[in-house]
Amino acid sequence: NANEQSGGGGAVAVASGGTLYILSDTTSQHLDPAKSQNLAITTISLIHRRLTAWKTSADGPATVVPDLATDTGRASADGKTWTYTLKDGLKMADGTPITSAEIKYGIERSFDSAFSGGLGYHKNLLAGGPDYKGPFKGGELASIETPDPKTVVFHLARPYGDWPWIASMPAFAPVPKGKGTDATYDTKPVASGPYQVESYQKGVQVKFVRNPNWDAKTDLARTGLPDAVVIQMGQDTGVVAKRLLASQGNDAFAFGSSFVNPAQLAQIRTNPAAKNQLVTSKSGALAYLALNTKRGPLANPKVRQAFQYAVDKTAYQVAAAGSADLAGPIATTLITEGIAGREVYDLYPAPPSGDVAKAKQLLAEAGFPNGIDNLDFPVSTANNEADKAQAIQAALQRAGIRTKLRPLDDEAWTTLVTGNDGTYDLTLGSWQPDFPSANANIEPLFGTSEIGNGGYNEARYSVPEVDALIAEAQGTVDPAAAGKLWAKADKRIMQDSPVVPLIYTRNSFLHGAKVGNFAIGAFPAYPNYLQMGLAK
Amino acid sequence: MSEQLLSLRDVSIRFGDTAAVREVSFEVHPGEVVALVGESGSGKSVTALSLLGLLPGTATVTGSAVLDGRDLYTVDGPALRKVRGGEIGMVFQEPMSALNPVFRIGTQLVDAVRAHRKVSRAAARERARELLELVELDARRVLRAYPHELSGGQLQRVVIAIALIHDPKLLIADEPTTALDVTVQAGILQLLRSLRDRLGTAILLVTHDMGVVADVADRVVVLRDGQVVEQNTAAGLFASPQAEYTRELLDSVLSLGSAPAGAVRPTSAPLVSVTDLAVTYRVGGGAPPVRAVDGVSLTIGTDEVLGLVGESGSGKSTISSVLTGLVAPSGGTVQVDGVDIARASARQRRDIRRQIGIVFQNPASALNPRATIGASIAEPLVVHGERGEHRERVAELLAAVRLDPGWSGRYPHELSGGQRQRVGIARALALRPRLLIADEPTSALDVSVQASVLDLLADLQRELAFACLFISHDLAVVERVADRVVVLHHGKVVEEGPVASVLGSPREDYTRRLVAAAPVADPERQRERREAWRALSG
Amino acid sequence: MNRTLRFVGIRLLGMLGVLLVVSFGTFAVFYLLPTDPAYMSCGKPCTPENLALAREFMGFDKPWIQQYFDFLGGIFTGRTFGTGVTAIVCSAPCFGYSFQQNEPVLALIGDRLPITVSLAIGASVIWLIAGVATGVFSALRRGKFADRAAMTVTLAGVSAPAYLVGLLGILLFGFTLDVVPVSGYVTFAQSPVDWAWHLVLPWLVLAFINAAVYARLSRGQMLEIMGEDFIRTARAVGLPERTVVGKYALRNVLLPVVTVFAVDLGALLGGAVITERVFALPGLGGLLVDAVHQVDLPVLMGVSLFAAFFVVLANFAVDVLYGVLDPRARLGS
Amino acid sequence: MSDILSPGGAPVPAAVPASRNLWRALRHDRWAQASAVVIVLVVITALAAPLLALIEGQDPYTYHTELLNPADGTGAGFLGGISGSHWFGVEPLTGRDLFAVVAYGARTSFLIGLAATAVSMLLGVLLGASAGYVGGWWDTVVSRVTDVLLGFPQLIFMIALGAVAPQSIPRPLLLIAVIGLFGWPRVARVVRAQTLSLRNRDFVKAARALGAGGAHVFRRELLPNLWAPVIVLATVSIPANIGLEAALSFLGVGIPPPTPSWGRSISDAINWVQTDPMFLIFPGAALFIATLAFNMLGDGLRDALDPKTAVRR
Ligand SMILES: Nc1ncnc2c1ncn2[C@@H]1O[C@H](COP(=O)(O)OP(=O)(O)OP(=O)(O)O)[C@@H](O)[C@H]1O
Ligand SMILES: Nc1ncnc2c1ncn2[C@@H]1O[C@H](COP(=O)(O)OP(=O)(O)OP(=O)(O)O)[C@@H](O)[C@H]1O
Ligand SMILES: [Mg+2]
Ligand SMILES: [Mg+2]
Repeated sequence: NANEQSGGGGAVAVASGGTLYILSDTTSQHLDPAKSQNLAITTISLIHRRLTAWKTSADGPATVVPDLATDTGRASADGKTWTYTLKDGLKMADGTPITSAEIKYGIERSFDSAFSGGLGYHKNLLAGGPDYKGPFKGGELASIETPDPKTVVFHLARPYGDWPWIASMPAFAPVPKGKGTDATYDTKPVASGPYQVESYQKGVQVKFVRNPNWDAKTDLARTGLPDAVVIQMGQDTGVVAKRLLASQGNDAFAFGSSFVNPAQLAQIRTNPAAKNQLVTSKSGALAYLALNTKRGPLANPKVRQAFQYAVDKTAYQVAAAGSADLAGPIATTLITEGIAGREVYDLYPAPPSGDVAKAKQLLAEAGFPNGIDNLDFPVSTANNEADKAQAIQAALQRAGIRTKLRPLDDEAWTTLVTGNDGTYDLTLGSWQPDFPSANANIEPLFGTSEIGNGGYNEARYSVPEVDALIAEAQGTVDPAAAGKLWAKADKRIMQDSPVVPLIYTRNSFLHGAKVGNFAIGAFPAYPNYLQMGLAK
Repeated sequence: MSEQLLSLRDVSIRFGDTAAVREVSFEVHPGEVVALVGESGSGKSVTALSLLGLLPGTATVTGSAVLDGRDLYTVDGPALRKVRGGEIGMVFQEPMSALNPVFRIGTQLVDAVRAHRKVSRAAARERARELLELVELDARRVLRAYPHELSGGQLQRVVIAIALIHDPKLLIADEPTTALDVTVQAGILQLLRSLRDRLGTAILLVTHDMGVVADVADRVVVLRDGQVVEQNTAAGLFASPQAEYTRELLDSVLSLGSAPAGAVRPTSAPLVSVTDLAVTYRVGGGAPPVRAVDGVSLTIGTDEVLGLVGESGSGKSTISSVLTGLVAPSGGTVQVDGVDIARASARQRRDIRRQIGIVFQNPASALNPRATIGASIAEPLVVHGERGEHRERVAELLAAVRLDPGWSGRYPHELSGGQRQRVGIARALALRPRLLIADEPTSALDVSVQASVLDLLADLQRELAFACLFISHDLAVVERVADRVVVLHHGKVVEEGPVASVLGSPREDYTRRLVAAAPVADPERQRERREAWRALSG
Repeated sequence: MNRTLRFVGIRLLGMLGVLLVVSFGTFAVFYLLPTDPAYMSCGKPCTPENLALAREFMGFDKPWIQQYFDFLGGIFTGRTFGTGVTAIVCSAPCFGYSFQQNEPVLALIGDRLPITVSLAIGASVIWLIAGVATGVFSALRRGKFADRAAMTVTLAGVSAPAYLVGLLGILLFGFTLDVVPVSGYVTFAQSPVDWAWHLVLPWLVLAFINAAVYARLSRGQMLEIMGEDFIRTARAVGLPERTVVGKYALRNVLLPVVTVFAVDLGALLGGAVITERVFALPGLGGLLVDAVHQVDLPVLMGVSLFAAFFVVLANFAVDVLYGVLDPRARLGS
Repeated sequence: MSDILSPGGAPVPAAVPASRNLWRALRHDRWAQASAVVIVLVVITALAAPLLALIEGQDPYTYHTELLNPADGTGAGFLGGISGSHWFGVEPLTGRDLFAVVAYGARTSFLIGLAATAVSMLLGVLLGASAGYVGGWWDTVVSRVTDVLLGFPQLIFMIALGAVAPQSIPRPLLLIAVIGLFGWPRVARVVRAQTLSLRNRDFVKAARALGAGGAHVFRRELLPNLWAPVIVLATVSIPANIGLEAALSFLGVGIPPPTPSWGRSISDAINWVQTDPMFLIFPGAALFIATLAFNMLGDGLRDALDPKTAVRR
């Protein structure tokens, strides 16, 4: 079962020291906090601390914990002002004390168009953010106040209950004032975490070594066990899997940062020794079939509901990872597992392989007794999406829904589905929230503002009632109350059936035989880089 | 005589079901010159090739050929390699395709020297130079030249030089002088003789030139249709030929001064007029350009046969190439039927070409190796859109040049040198040309076939009254066919006039030497002539 | 001499023309792509305002023709992106600046070129020699078992996907036999031995994949040539078979072989995507593919131009070589 | 004239016309015959794929997840699920019948592989030969165009095309055009080089001196002497083009799934080489055998076209 898998890394007794190797398939790694889209538990968090951090655990939702700040933020009653106090004695790698000024400068810097590209949720939330041009051209941002070196106050444009999560994002890392005026900061930033950059060879590797100014006692999120971390870039995933399984030499101290593909999973499954090196998350991103609510027959909710019954989620699971077990549990809701406030429900109960009769019946009721022809089904060719789409296509075919697959290069596909034209009928999507809140699950996929212009509302779903619900939930500071509202929105959306939730995709990772504390929490479905240690 | 050097016993060679050579036996003794004569296609070249194991894989050889106690047909690879070039030197019949087109002559000679002698490159080059000079070539230039930059006769001498490199015990020379003008030929024959005298080299000489036979041969083997019809001493053969075929052969021999002095025809309006023609070839590697033709003017009347004779490399083929538009002149004008070739439109050029028939000097390379000879002969018909059944016309042409019409499906490599040459003639005649350019058209033909072909030409000439540029080094042939003759030397015209007067009573020194050098098919007379020629050339 | 100079001059002009056409074509095709180059630098979430800012900063807000001329101009005069302290200066010759990688394109290419060149030269030499040798060997044993076997092996190379060959090579030589390193690159300057040692497997893989054309071309040509009269002459002279085949025949075989070689080598110098990937060699191929996927126009332009330059250069080289290999093929004759 | 018709000796048997010789020569070449049989078999398989699948009782589209090993998604049972009803077993992850997939795949792959090769050969030979023969400005134009095409970043072109080409253009046509377009320059360069050497040969000059036009010289003189490299390039590029189809379908230019193709099956199967080798072996062997057959047939053809190779009767 899933627990046994996620515990895979626990068998190794870890100690301080050694070099951890991260084998990455990408060829570049942004280290500039303003440019990074890393989750708070992966690479750049090894070198950058922020106001808050994430604490992941194997069996509960991820929680936000204080990092540089003494708490996760104190909100005003209206939820528009958030105040943070910094811990004592914090210093950056170059000796700069970490004060409110460094935090403020770091955030301001992220507004400059020379350093764009990172996670920028704060840019629209901070009052005056949308018009601010960064510290080099726009002076200071008034909505960030630093009354004293220890205090940072944020003034938001609207109430926002999830601000503590926002404060964990890369842009909230400190940057010594006046530093980082040019692009080289991306390869040699000033560190605040357990490590600092020793060398950065473009496209080849990055090496982190200890930051002497980091104090473990102030850090709840990082253990900083290995002496050094090396990221080897541009690695082929297939070769990485072979190397990790062989665990020769340094490869024993390595792990792969990308998902293990189905064929490799099949191989590992049949190899008992290798099983200890495979760690699979309990759940993960929501994989869904988006139905373009603006197009032809799909504009009819009844037709869309027929899809809920027509799909074969088992076939999808198999296509995704070879077995239901590895692929991830079947999804019926929009909010993913591991997120506080999630409620489980199923509006369209059917066997995992679908209920074709019901689907046909719904179609007939909607006026399509002979099914629907020629639905345009673009799909990205990355991540085996085309294989999964074929499983969906074959399943839909059973109910008389005939689709035409249109495989596209990933970028072209992204442009199509996030573009303004919306010339497609259905597509496969997958959504991993950027922070562990239902907010990050619902709003980006179903908010009216997220249609086109690069937004991920692939169903082009626009219902004023839902938009209102989203705004209300976002403005609620009390997490429990907000959670209730999000659950309500979840159900409300599913009634309209703009997407068919398929599964919560499990991610599988391989690590070398001597990597320990390789744990994947309930959210996000990635190993926590900050906790890993190596066996002696 | 002493022990034989080479002895062939019952040698038969077959290509599939056809026998090219049938039970041939003869011997060659050390220091002896044996001439192998016979009809074109009678198996002379094939026999010669078999001795070095150079026949294509499609041939089967039976019998034995013993050289110094070893059967050449059964010796192993390394031993055969020793024989090749080392003990037996071979001069190939068609020199123009015998050399590797992508290497300089020098390279090929040096490699040949070093094939059997471990000497330095420089020493090998020295030896190569020496040999080239021996065959009367400008060694400095020739060493650096690529084969396509040399004339037919020059190449032939290169091939001879290669065969002589290692002072072989036996020299097999397959038509070694076909492309040489008589003066050079005389020099080469002199060289062969001295080789035999100095080194005791035996020579197996394949030739159809009875004059040459008379000049150098000790003994003669006559081949016909793959069989030996007569073996005789040279003197005996000429004095009293035994076989019927030999007699036929000797009867067909033309000799200088024997042609009936035809009435000098009134010169008709010129079809071709060449004025101040100059051709310069650029050669690679920074060498000075070659001035092949240097201010030549000549005309050919509409029904006139103009003989073009001259030293090897004097620019004869170049002139014919200019007439056919393959080489652009660097000076002067060429008019064919009133049209300046250099300024002709594409249409005019095509019209002109339709009226020209060409026999190329090198029949082997002028035929597409991938086309059957039937297709090659029909090509002019196809090109100029002649309608109707070409097969019949092809058969007719084949028959006219004494080839079996059934051979139209054969490929060039399946023919003998003389047969290929006749294919070339047939092709040139296919369109009933108004101008025939024939570059050494009969050089590879035995005298009897040559006689037929010359008859054919004469018949056609009478019938169609075409103009003809007839290039040949065989003065007797020229005398027979040509109305007028032009003598070329170093790219310049040295003498020109009616055949009878130029060849009968030459005015210029060069022409006189030329006439004196022409061999006659009579050992006695030839010996006298040789002496005379020696005296003339000093 | 004069003629040669003229020939070279004309060719250089032609080369320049080709590079212009390639760069212009690349630019034009790039703008056919549905993707917005600024999107990658927009951040998440990508609001239209942020996108507009990114576009402006990167210069993608101008009409594309003007961008093209800016690009050309940059080669001679250099370029500056943005203003003030954060401005990015790309000094001449500026083949663009990659905002994704924070580096001038020329520097990026400079980093990767040695790797690509090492890979390409080594592999191509191996496949040329092995391919031609196999072809010649096959031709000499035409129809025999050895011929069929050699041809089957080389054909396995063309039929098999590069990725598979690479992976199997790694499994066999890297893990099972454990004789060569499976990834990484050591510069020649650091250690020539290690350099070669790290590249041996990729070389062999590439060679195996590419050798078939060479083997088959040389086999076919060899069979044609061996029937020529001049081969007979070479034998009659008593040259050892080694020389007859290896020199007299081979030279005549090489014309089509070097032509294909130039095409392949030119292409390979533009990067061998899959092999680079499998062996984690950061070469130009990977750079180009990343550029395509990250919609990184400057890098795309730069690498394309370099790749095209190699192609043109290689083709130019063989055109000159033709005259040496076969004097009859001399140009202009 | 008839009196001079007296070829001495026994009459020599007449040779057979060239075209008939070709078949005869091929008839004597057992390897070529076997290859031809293989190719015909594959073509029949392609044409009769629906029928064959019907006989087997399967089709290449239906998912049979129940036939998969629930643990890892490979075909359950012997060698990837080979059985009486699934002759080649089933595809991992989908359970689709592998025999049907391979049989149907032959359609796509053969169509693309052959047609694209034909297009690039045709263009390459025509343009290459004309450039080499005519020379001058035409040579310059053709050569520079080949340079441009060879130097052009094809990847981005394909992606743009995949995204921009209207869905109404049949994909096979698009593919053939694209592969043909980028395939001919290589052929053209080789043919041009050979032509440069051939055009100064005496027999070509002879034809020219006869007044033969370019078309005639090309057809009768050049082409027969160009076969050797052309056949090699053609037969070797068939598998390459089949592989290219798969790569292009990844970029959105190829035949979209689920239409089976060998190239795609093979590229999918690479990852499974250790766990379910049969998935690679069947389509891989199909492609390899077809490749081998084309090349062996090509060799046979070359031999048959080379008059020096065999004794002709
Ligand atoms: N490769 C071959 N295949 C088939 N037949 C051939 C081949 N080579 C030669 N022959 C035939 O063998 C016979 C003898 O040819 P060979 O070349 O020995 O003649 P030859 O006596 O040298 O004639 P010529 O004086 O014309 O050169 C000819 O009829 C020729 O057609
Ligand atoms: N392509 C070429 N490049 C350089 N020199 C050449 C070329 N062709 C011919 N020559 C030279 O030009 C001169 C004349 O050659 P040509 O072939 O016209 O002689 P020829 O009179 O026909 O001699 P032969 O009787 O020996 O055939 C020779 O010295 C020859 O070496
Ligand atoms: Mg002969
Ligand atoms: Mg001549």
